[in-house]
Parts: sequence; structure tokens; C-alpha cells
Amino acid sequence: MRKNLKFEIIRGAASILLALAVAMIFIFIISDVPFEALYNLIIGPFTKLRYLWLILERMIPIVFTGLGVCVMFQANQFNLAGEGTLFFGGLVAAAVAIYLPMPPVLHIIVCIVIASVVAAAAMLIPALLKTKLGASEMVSSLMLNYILLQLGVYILNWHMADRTQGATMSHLFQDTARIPTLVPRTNLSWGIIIALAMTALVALFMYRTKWGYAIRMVGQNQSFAKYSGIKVAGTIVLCQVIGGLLSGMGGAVEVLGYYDRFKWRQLPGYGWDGVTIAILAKNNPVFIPFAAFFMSYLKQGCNLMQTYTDVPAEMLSIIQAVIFLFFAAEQFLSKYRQKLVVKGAKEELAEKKAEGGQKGAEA
Amino acid sequence: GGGNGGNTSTPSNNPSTPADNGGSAPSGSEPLKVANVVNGNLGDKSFFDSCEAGLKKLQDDGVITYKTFELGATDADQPKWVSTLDELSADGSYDLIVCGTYQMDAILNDCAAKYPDQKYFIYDAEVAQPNVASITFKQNDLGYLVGTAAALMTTSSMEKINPEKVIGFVGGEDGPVINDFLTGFIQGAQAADPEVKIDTQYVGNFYDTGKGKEIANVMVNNKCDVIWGVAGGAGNGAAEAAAEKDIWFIGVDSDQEATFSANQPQMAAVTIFSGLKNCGDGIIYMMGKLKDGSIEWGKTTQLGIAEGGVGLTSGGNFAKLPDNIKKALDDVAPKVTSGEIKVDTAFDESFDIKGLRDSVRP
Amino acid sequence: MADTNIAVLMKGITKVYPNGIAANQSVDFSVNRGEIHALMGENGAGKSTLMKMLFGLEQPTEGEIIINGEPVSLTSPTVAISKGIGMVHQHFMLVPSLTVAENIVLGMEPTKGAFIDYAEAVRITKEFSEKYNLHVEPDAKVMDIPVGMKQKVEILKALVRGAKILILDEPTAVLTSQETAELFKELIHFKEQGHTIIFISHKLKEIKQITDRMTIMRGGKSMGVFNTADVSEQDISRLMVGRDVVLKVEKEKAEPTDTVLKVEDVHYENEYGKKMLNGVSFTVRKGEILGIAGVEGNGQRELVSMLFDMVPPDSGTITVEGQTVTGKGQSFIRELGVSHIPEDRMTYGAAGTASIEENLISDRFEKPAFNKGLLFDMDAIHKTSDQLIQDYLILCRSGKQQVKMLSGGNIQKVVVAREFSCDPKLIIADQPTRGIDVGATEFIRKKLVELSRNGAAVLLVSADLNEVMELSDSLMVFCGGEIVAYFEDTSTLSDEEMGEYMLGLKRQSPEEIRRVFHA
Amino acid sequence: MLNQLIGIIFSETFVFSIFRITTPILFAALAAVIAERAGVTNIGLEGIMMISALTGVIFSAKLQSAWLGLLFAILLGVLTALMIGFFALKLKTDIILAGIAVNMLGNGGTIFVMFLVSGDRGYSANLASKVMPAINIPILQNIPILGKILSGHNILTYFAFICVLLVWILLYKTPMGLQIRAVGESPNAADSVGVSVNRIKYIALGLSGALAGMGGAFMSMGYMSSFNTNMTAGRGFIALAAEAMGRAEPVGTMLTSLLFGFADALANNMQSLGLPQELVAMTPYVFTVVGLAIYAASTLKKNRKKLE
Ligand SMILES: Nc1ncnc2c1ncn2[C@@H]1O[C@H](COP(=O)(O)OP(=O)(O)OP(=O)(O)O)[C@@H](O)[C@H]1O
Ligand SMILES: Nc1ncnc2c1ncn2[C@@H]1O[C@H](COP(=O)(O)OP(=O)(O)OP(=O)(O)O)[C@@H](O)[C@H]1O
Ligand SMILES: [Mg+2]
Ligand SMILES: [Mg+2]
Repeated sequence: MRKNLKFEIIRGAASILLALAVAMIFIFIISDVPFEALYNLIIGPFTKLRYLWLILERMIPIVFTGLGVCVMFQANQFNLAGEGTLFFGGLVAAAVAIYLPMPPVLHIIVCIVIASVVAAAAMLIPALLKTKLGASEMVSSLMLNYILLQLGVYILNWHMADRTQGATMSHLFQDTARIPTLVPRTNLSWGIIIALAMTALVALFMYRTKWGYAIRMVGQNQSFAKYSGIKVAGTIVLCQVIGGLLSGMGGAVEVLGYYDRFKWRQLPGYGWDGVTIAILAKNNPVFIPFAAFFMSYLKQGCNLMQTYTDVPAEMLSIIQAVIFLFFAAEQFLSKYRQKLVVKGAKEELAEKKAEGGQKGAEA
Repeated sequence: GGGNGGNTSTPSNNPSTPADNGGSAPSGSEPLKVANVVNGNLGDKSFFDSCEAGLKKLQDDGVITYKTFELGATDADQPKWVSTLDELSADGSYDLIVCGTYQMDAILNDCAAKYPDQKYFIYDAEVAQPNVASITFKQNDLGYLVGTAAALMTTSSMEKINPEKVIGFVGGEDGPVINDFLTGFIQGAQAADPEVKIDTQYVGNFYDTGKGKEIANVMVNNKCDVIWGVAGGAGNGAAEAAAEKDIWFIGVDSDQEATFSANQPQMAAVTIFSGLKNCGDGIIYMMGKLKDGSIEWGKTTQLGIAEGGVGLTSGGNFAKLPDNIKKALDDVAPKVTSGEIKVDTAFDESFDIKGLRDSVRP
Repeated sequence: MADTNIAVLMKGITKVYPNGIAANQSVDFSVNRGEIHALMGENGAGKSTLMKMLFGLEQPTEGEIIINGEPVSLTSPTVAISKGIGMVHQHFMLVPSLTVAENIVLGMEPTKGAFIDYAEAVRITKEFSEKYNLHVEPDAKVMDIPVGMKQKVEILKALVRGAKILILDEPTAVLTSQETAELFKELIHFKEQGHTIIFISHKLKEIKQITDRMTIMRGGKSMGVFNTADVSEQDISRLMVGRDVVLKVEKEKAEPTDTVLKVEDVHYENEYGKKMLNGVSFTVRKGEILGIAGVEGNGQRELVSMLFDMVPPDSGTITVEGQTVTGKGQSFIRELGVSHIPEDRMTYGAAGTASIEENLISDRFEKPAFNKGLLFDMDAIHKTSDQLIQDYLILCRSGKQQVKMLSGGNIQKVVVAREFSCDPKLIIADQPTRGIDVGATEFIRKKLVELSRNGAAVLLVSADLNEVMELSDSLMVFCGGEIVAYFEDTSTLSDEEMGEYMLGLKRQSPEEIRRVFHA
Repeated sequence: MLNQLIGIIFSETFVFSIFRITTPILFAALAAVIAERAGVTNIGLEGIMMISALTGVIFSAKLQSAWLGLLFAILLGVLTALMIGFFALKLKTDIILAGIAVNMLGNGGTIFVMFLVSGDRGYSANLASKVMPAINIPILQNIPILGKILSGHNILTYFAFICVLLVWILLYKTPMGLQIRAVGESPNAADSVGVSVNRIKYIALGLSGALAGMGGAFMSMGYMSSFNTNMTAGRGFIALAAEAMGRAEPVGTMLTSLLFGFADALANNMQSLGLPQELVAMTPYVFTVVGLAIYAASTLKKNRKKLE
């Protein structure tokens, strides 16, 4: 076990190095100041406290979608509608924030709750199609993304838009609904605390409640779960509903914590980011904030590199792609791992032999 | 090989440029250090490129040195717009930060308040802060001119023109800026000939060229013979359809006939003219005021037809317009400028763009 | 110098799987040309692993392989096939949606131009099928054919590829004894044609009947090579397990009382339209162990699935203590006090990637005893799991360990611990001791008897004739989806008589059979 | 309004447009079919299409030949797909993540490369790229209605439908297809007869890349005559849906792609009836979900009998 952890750390570090080496090739090709670029990419994000707040701020939505994906992937449900439900959750929260006057704090809570519930309800579509008809949740969730987007933009444009604004956006949220900032003079809101609290809750839910247990068992061995008396269909629905709930909540928290109006007219991409970090976190909610931090850190590094050197914006997606590709490579250094394993097995055998020999001698 | 590629858009900052205190407008011949924040991508052949071209010209003339920050156009990029603007303001080494679009106004509003010593230009939007100068364009006036021309074209005996009085408008999104163009377009067309019908359709984004083309094809089926594409890259799809179906296309923002003529002659051939929104000229105009000290911080400068902020291209295929249309345009333009012709704007909350749109549908 | 009479020589083979399991440790293995050589050993002894290396599916961590005197590096099955090695795997390696002919030519397809020459594939199949007297239907899809034919397809696959050295990994496990007898005839025939055969089986009688020599493995090591004629069945089992095998279970006479399970006139056709159950009726009563004997594939599996509502019967009723179970779901059935040791422990019995503890509570995790408010009562869970680990002698480091890291016997104990500790009224035990060592087998059998004597009803299904005959109080025999015999008392039965019933050669009168239905 | 709609649906131009709209989706969906049949989920189709769309434009401009452009587009498609294979099969990167990474590359990487090559960023104005020709089919074009519907399409449109046949032949009539299906269905079985599972998966991915590459090339060299950022606009994902709905059968997938093409064409026409663009834009996606549901329901009964 310990050996495994050690190996994982070595592998992680080595794959990051390799990824950076590949990224560096690109940087050297296009930049006149490659070392400066690299410095900005890697060290830059740690040079100012302000950057830390930015990193934390950008973690917020992807922690939620990442958690949602974790819950669904743990039950082996390949649902990709985090994207659409986050968007729609944000819209619903905005609507409540604008049109439903309420006292402070309560307003925020009501916004988040309604947004989460609506997003969760939307997830019933892929979930029920799966359990009732056996339709692939991947297809229906992908389509659901576009449906929610178009529906959301329709609602925004035809029923919520502030016509005095130059771009299509909603009216201003009531102040009571806005999530206050955590660090003064930054955009880092209390959303990060909510996100971390949700991480703890989801971890608790997954590992310390009967529902989480059922979800995990369904994912690990569905036949076994069914045979044990776990209600498989209900669990499949539950995990997707929770997935929707979390991403809807993420949308609400992001919108109320970062914006003063609802401004999205496309899918903001946090759903795919959620999938990425859930895979990096191996579907364990506890690791989600770390994976989200890593992703957010990387983006901040890229931004700084773009701001302070001559590396153009488009490079960033290339560098990110390369880093994720290598970072998630399981088989990387596999030969080395096999050697470790063989060595371990041999040691164990030798030990046993020694013990056996002793026992033999005693007898 | 590609070593110089990355530099063209980001000319090196002149390290000898002293970091000004940024408080007062720097005087004399010292070039200003400018940051150009693009909340999208260059290459739109539209106002980001136009603004970039204006800055480039100013740099070539030794008025400024500048660096462009392209931040991407997606909604997930929005936080990056905020953080970069903040970063550049905090950095303090730029004399002036230029940005644009209505998507940036609230962001700049906060940022400008936070950094009162930093000076900003915002184009195509308004920000009421004492350290910001705003530049807006009367795209509804522009729309009026284009609408006038288009309506007269579809009723004319020009080549490619059918007997039906129908023209088309391909919008990127059903949003205020696009609809501001549209408002003028419809009103101009109706004023020219009340029988003209206007088929308005939106792509839903600014990049799905395929969809732009399909929509334009549908318009051709609906008997449109003049189509105005106001949809960024997706508008090119409409131009493709126009070329294939041999009808007239009207460009937007930049001289699209010139752009197409490089490699897509068929599309250039059907582009009769383009409705321009001259961000670059606007920036140059404002920079002049900054240099001579006549700039009014905290105010909005509206650039219309008279200021050269909006207008039609007059080269290339424009010559093919019958004289009566050219004359009509010459008639209408001063009236619009003077306010004799009142063009509605989609920014007015009480204005019913949806009703207008549906009332003229073919 | 290599002995030219040796077809296969494996020297000092060690295999460590990526998970750290040393499945083979310095194994020496040699097979003479033209012999039938048995490879014996308990489950997990490393037989399949050794053979997979010989077939190029796995690479040895250490050691050397010499085929016909030539040292070889078997990096893939392609290489092994080119060396004349063919393997019939323990688990079918067939593509269900393809036809028999397509499966047989897969990887060596005859072509006409760029296309598969399907007619030629059928011709090849027929040719070999006739030559070796292995009858198959070339055009049938593999998913539609019976297991016996699948086994023949597997053998043909190897022969078509020109195998001179044939590895057969437990080929008879799914065959009827007639089919087995026929197969043996063919094996002798191959041997006479100069083929070399490596034969893996757990059935000692078969081994005695057909093989020339044998290698016995235990715990990943070779225990030596023996001439089959020189060793008795008793010797073999002692070598395999390491001690004398006593499997006699002491039990008092059963005193059955109320009916718990009642199965009445159940019919079932499988997805391919084959009649798997044809009017089955029986009851199981409190305090008795009712055994089901029969060759695999005669409807036992379908019956057991049905009792646990995994599939619905086409007609007929199944009740437990008067309550219908069909369509009610597994949690309802468990609520009624039914527990079930499934045949396939890694599919139904356990979640390999979950911990022992999580596996132990899978049927009771929703009970108030394990929940405090919304959360699990972790203390209660730990306590229960530790207690079960202790009571059922599950060998592990802690309850947190992943189940798949346990040995087969211990995995089975985890399943048994859960199923026996829930105070069951009815236990459906499907192959409860399959593939586990003697100690654990004894333990599980004792527990089963103990539970039944304390009032549980037990339905026992086992492919191991000795097990059903010894453990059951009464016994029914399944053949072709029907009950063909019922014996109230098992103590006087003989193997031979049972065999005749199992093969359908003999059948009791309907009146005699109806005795199993106590209602 | 309904009458108007029915009039549109039965018009020649409408039917003609269905084929045009379906073409890129069909290519990508067939790409998904081949990959899926070999047991790999290729979620990077969108990225591959983008990369190929750009490649086609660049090479057709530089080499002044549409056909060479197409060839290179296909080649890059293959290489990109093989890269997914390398990471997923060799380095065991999660295949979904590998696909997502390729989509990222397709997004930013294309802008970057286009800028390096031509100085263009959003749209390839400076590249004198070529387009694949449209084809009039001699006799067919003179048949009244059919001629207008079936003749005059881009050569790649015809090829997309020919590819349905080719993929079908490949899967069901050739040794490679047999091996692809075997590998996808039971890799162990394939392995046991000496069929190298990874090799087949690489080949399937390569073919998948080639098809997606053609889909991308059609976007920029047939549908359009230039490349612009993000021009595939989600067609790669639609293709995945079409493939799943078509149960990875070439003909079924063609039908579901056509269904999507029909729904999209319908949506394009519904706006001129005055319906809100946003709601109209939902049509194809709603069609897909409803179609999926109906199809799943129809196969439900058969699956219920299976012993798990
Ligand atoms: N699929 C698997 N993956 C990983 N490890 C496994 C797997 N199957 C078995 N093992 C490990 O292999 C070892 C031996 O298991 P196996 O069941 O073969 O032993 P066994 O000799 O049959 O044990 P027992 O004496 O309990 O019957 C155990 O340590 C087990 O954890
Ligand atoms: N792929 C694998 N990965 C890890 N461990 C494995 C693997 N295959 C087998 N093992 C382990 O290696 C050991 C030997 O297994 P093997 O299949 O060779 O046993 P066997 O003698 O054939 O048993 P059986 O009689 O059940 O077929 C077991 O402990 C098994 O669990
Ligand atoms: Mg006309
Ligand atoms: Mg074995």
C-alpha cells in the first residue's frame, strides 16, 4: 500500500515533468523569452497572494461539477450533462435572485436550493430514460446539454433580459441574493467555502451513508448490488439526480458569487472541466479540490504567461491538453512499477520461506 | 521556423518607455504605452481587428506602443477578462488600457473604480467613471443606410434581383447590439419602400458558418435577393450561400469584399458593399483628442455617420449600384445625422424589436 | 542436450502478476511428445497461469520455455500458435455474436480478393469437424449453441491452427458424461496421431482414465511428476492439498416441519427460445437440506436465478412462506429471510474492489442497527464485520482490505459469513464449496448442517456429486429442465444409479417424483 | 403555419439540404461506429474534425490542389486518432480524458497553427484554399424531382453515403472487420487466437480518424470554402449520439444521422415562421432524445430475458 503511494507520487511528478518538457518544446518554438514564459507558467501563480485568490475563485464551479461527476461515475453512469445543468442552475438562481425579494442570507439559500432542485429534476431525463428504457445516458445527457442551453438562452432573451444593456443579460440581482466576497478587494466569494463544505458533505455522503454505499456498490459491481437487495434502478436515478443537484448548485454559487447579472449565453465549459478533474481525482470526492486547484493553478499560470510574455493565448489549450494527457497516463513508468512489484513479491516469498524454515526447525 | 510568428500581434514593449504616473495625459512626443484588451479573439475581421489596425497605425506613426491581450470569447473566459484587466491595472505600467464591447462595461466599471489613477478607453459600450472615456457607434444609423440600400436594390432592375420585394438579415445572436443594427435596417428598408419584407433569422452564435449558410439558403428559398450578414464568422456562411445562389450579400464591420477578394472571388463578387463600424478610426480619433488635451474623461463620445464612426464602403462593387440608390443614400445620410430622420434603437427598453421584426416578416 | 522426445519443457518459471501475486514460483514442467499429461492442483495453484505462459498470453517473470528442443520466446499467442501450440481455455474464448465458422477462422480468415471467403470458412470447419469427429453447426451463432458444442468449437479452433501440442484447461467441467466419453475417444485418437495433450481437470477419475503422467501443483509450486498408473486417487488429493482429505460430515437425521419454499409448475424458456425449465414443482421444508443433483446446464442455474427473482418464470408460482416472490425484488426476498450463496462469487457474491467490511454488510446496511440518523454507525459496522471475520475465520489483514486481494477460499468465506449470519429461514446454496480448499469446505459444510438443524430450510445445488449426496437429507435429480428423480433418503444411493438419472437414461415415475412436492 | 411547414418539407431544396447537413455528421458518426465496434469510445471526434478542417484548407492552399488537401486532412485525422490510441492504449490514459484533450487541441491548437501558417486568426482569409467539386450526375440530374434532390451535391456528400456501404463491407465482409468486431465484443477471444487486440484498436482508431478527417475536410472544403474557428460547432458530439442511437450499425447510424439532418433542416426553416430561434434550435436535440427513447423502448423486451 505504502509502496503504491510512493510509486503514485513518483509517477505523478515524473509525468508532470514530462508534460512540461513537451510543453517547453512548444514554448521554445514560439517564444523569444522561453524561460520567462516557463517561469510565469510554473512559478508565477505563487508569486502574489492575489493570484492565490484568483486560483481559489476559479476552482469554485469546477469543484461542484467535479463532485457531481464523481458521484455519477462512481455508480458507473457516464452522464455528461454537468455542463447543461450548471448553466441552467445558474439561470434559475438568477431568476430567483432577481424576481423573488427576500431577506438577506435566506435569499441566497433559496436561490441555491431552487437552482439545485431544478437542475436535479432535469437530470431525471437521462436517469429515467436509462432505468426505464435502457437508453444510453451518455447520448441523452449530451443532448440534454444543448436542450438546457437553448431553453436557458430562450428564457434569458425573451423573459429575463435587461433591454437597456448592450449585451443580452438579465437584470441586476437583488443585493440580498449576492454571495458576499470572502477576501476584500477580490472576487473570491464565500462560494469557495460552500464548495469545500460540499466536498466534505459529498465525501461523507459517499463513504458514510447508506445511499453513498449503494451508489458505490452499484458502480463497483451492479450484479452484486442487485443480488444484495440494493435497489439498482433507484440508485442509478439517485446518483444522477445528485450529480445534477451538485452542478446546478455550482451554477448558482458561481453566478451569485461572481456576477451581478446572468450573462451566460453559451455552455461555460465547467462540465467538461468537471469530467477532467474527476478523472484526475480518480472519482474520489476528497481529491476533487486538489485536482481543481491543479487545473485552476495551471490556467492561472497560462494567463500570466500570456500577460507577461509573448506566448499567445491559443498555446494555452495546447499546453493544458499535453499536461492532462501525460498526467493521467496510468501506464507511464509501468516497467519500473513492475520491477517494484516483482521485488516486493520476491521479498515476501523469501520471508515466508524463512518463516517456514523456522517452523520446520521447531517441529 | 515559426519563431517570429508569435510576435507580430504582440510587438515588443519598448523598455525605455518610462512608466508614467498615468494620472495626467502624458504630453509631448513620448509614445504612450497602451494595453489592448480583447475579450475575444483577433481575426474576427470585425471590430477587434479594426481596433487592432487603428492601434497599429498609431504605433507606426510613433504615437503609441501597444500590446494586445487576447482573452477568448467563451463564457468560461469571462473571469479571465476580469482578472486580466485587474492585473494590468494593478501592474500600473500602462498609460492607457483599451477594451471594448458591452460585455466589458460592468467589469471595467468595477475595475476603473478600484484603480482611479489608471486611464481607460472603452469602445462600443459606456462606462460612467471619471477615468474612462467611452466611444459608442450608432449602428442603428448604419443599419438605416444599409436597409435603405437593400430595399431599393430588391425593387431595382439590377442583376441578380428577382421581382419579389424580400430582403434578409442574418444575425449572430438575438441580442441588443445585433438588434440595434436590425432596427435601423428594418426602418430604413420600410422607409424606402413599405412593401419590402424583411426575413430576420439568427444563427445562435458567431462561429457556426454551416448554420449561417443554411439560414441564408432558406432565405433564398423565401425569395430574398439581398442579405445582410451581421453574424461574425457565421456571416461568411451567408456569403457562401449568396455566391452559390447568385444573390447580393452585404458585409459588416470591415470591408468584406476586400477580405474575400484575396481568395474567395465568387464571394467578393456578390458582396455589394459593407456596413462599417470603424472602431480603429474611433480609437485614432480619441487618441488625437487625448494628445491635444481636449478629451473629456467620464464622457461618452458617440460616433455616427458624420464622425466616420459608421458608414458604407464605397469602393469595389458599390459602383454597381444604380445611381438612384446612390443618390438616395446621399439624401438619407445627412438627415439621419441631423436627426431629421429619427432611427429607433434597440437599447431602449420600451422598444418592441420583436413586434417590429414580426410585422415585416415575409 | 535437449531430449528430442520432450515436446514442452518449462524451466524455473516464476510469474508475478502486476498486483504482486506470485502465481508460479520456480516451476519445472515437462511433457513428452505424444503423451496425455495431466496438470493437477487446487484452485489457484497456478495451473492456468502456467498454461497461459505456454500459450503466450502471459509472459514469465523468470524462466525458460523450450518447445521441441528449441528455446522460444512466446511473446503472443500468434507466436505460440506458430510453434504448434493450441489452447482450449478454462473459460470460453468465443465471440458470441459471430458464427461458429467465423469463430474458428478468426485471425486466419480465408479470403477471396479482399473479402472473407465465408464459404471456405464453412468448408474448413466441416472438414475438421469430420476429420476429428467433433460435430458442430458452422452457420449457427455461438450465442445460440449449447455449451457442449462451444467446447467442441474451442477444440476445433486449436486444431484448425495446426496445433500439435494441445492444452485443455478443464474441458470437461461443462460436458455431460457422454460428451466426456466421446471427447476422451477423440483425445486418444489425437494421441495416436502424434499430438501431445496437456489436460487439466479436477476430476480424479477422468485423470486416472485418460492420462499417462501428471504434474501436481500446490501453491504456485510443482509437487513433482508421477506416472498416473503409480498413484491412487487418495495419493493425488494428498499431494494437491497437503494432507489427507476427509469430507465426511456428521449430521443427525433431519426432522423437517413446515414448508418454507414452494415451487409449483414452473416453466422457462431462455432468450434463445430453449426450454430450460419444464414444469418443475417441489418444496423445501424447515430443518431439511434438499439437494439438487444434475449435470450443469440442465436448468439449475435458471431455477436458482428465479428463486431470487433475477429472472421471471414464464409460468408457475414460487412462494416463500406463502408469499409470492416473483417480481418482488431481491430486498423483499431477503426481507422474507432468504439468503443465497451464488454460484459465481465474483459476479454476484462480492464486489471485488470493495472492502471486506463493505461486502459483509451489503444485505443489511439499511437496517437501523447500522445507521445513526442519516449517517452510518461506523462503530456498529466495524464491530459486526470484525465479529464475522473472527467467527468465519476469514484470513485477512483487516476488514478494510479489498476483497479481490483475498484468496478464493477466503472470498467465499466472506460471502458465506454474510449469508449465514442474517438469521436465514431459507438458504439457497449454489455450489457453496466450489473451488475452495478442504479446510474451508469442511467449515462451510458444517455451518450449513448446523443452520439446517437449527430450523433453516436449505436448498443445495452442487456439481460435486459427493457433496450433494453426503450433505443432503433428500435429493432430487435434474435433467433437461425437469425433475427426473427424488430420493427421500440419500444414505443408500450409489454413484452409478445417480449417474444414470443425471444423464436421463433412467427416470422415476411421475408419482415418485411428485413426492418432492409436500403440499 | 403547419401547411407552410409541410410545403417546406416536401420541397426539393429542403430534401437537398438534408443531405448536405447530414454529410459531416455522417462521416463523424461512421468514425464513431468503427471505433466503438473495436471497443474504443472516441470522444475526440470534434477535435479531430477541427484539426482536419484546418489541415485541408492549409494544404489545399499550399499545394493548390483540393485532393491533396483532402489527403492531408485525412492523414492528420488519422494521426490525431492514433495519438488518442497511443495515450489510451499504450500509456493507459483514460480514453475519455484523451478525447477531451484532443478537443482542447482542436479548439486552441487550430487557431495557433493557422496563425503560424497564414497570419490569420479567426478565419482563413489569407489562404487560397480549394474546395472539393460538386457533382452533377449525368442521367439522374434530368429526372424531374429526384434530379434536384440527388444530383449536384458535393463529391464528399456522395462519398459519405458510399462510406456507409464501405464501412458495412469492411465490418461484415472483410477479415479486418471480423477482427474489429471480435476485439470489440470479446477481446480475450481475439487475443486467444493471436489477433493483437491493440493493433486492431489502433487500426480502428486510425480509420475512425480518417472518416472524421473527411468530415472535417467537408466542413472547410465543401460545405464552406474556408476555415474558421469553432466551425464544427458540436457536430462531433452529435455524431456520437447518432452512432449510439444507431447501435453502432453503419446503416442504422446513417438513418439516425439523416434523422438529425432532417431535424436540423427543419429547425432552419422554422425560424422564418417566426418562432424564437432558441426554441427552434432545440429541435434536433429533442428529436434525438425522443428517437433514442422510442428505439430503446422497442428493444427493451428482448433484453429483459437475458440472464445476467
Ligand atoms: N482477480 C484477481 N486479482 C488480483 N488478485 C487476485 C485475483 N484473484 C485472486 N487473487 C489473489 O491471489 C491469491 C491466491 O488466490 P486463490 O483464490 O487463487 O488462492 P487459493 O489457493 O485458491 O486460496 P484458498 O486457499 O483460500 O482457496 C490471493 O492472495 C488473492 O488475493
Ligand atoms: N490476471 C491475473 N492478475 C492477477 N492475479 C491473477 C491473474 N490470474 C490469476 N491470478 C492469480 O494467480 C493465481 C493462480 O491462478 P491460476 O488461474 O493459474 O490458478 P488455477 O490453478 O488455474 O486455478 P483454477 O483451478 O481455479 O483454474 C491465483 O492466485 C489467481 O488469483
Ligand atoms: Mg426582389
Ligand atoms: Mg485455472
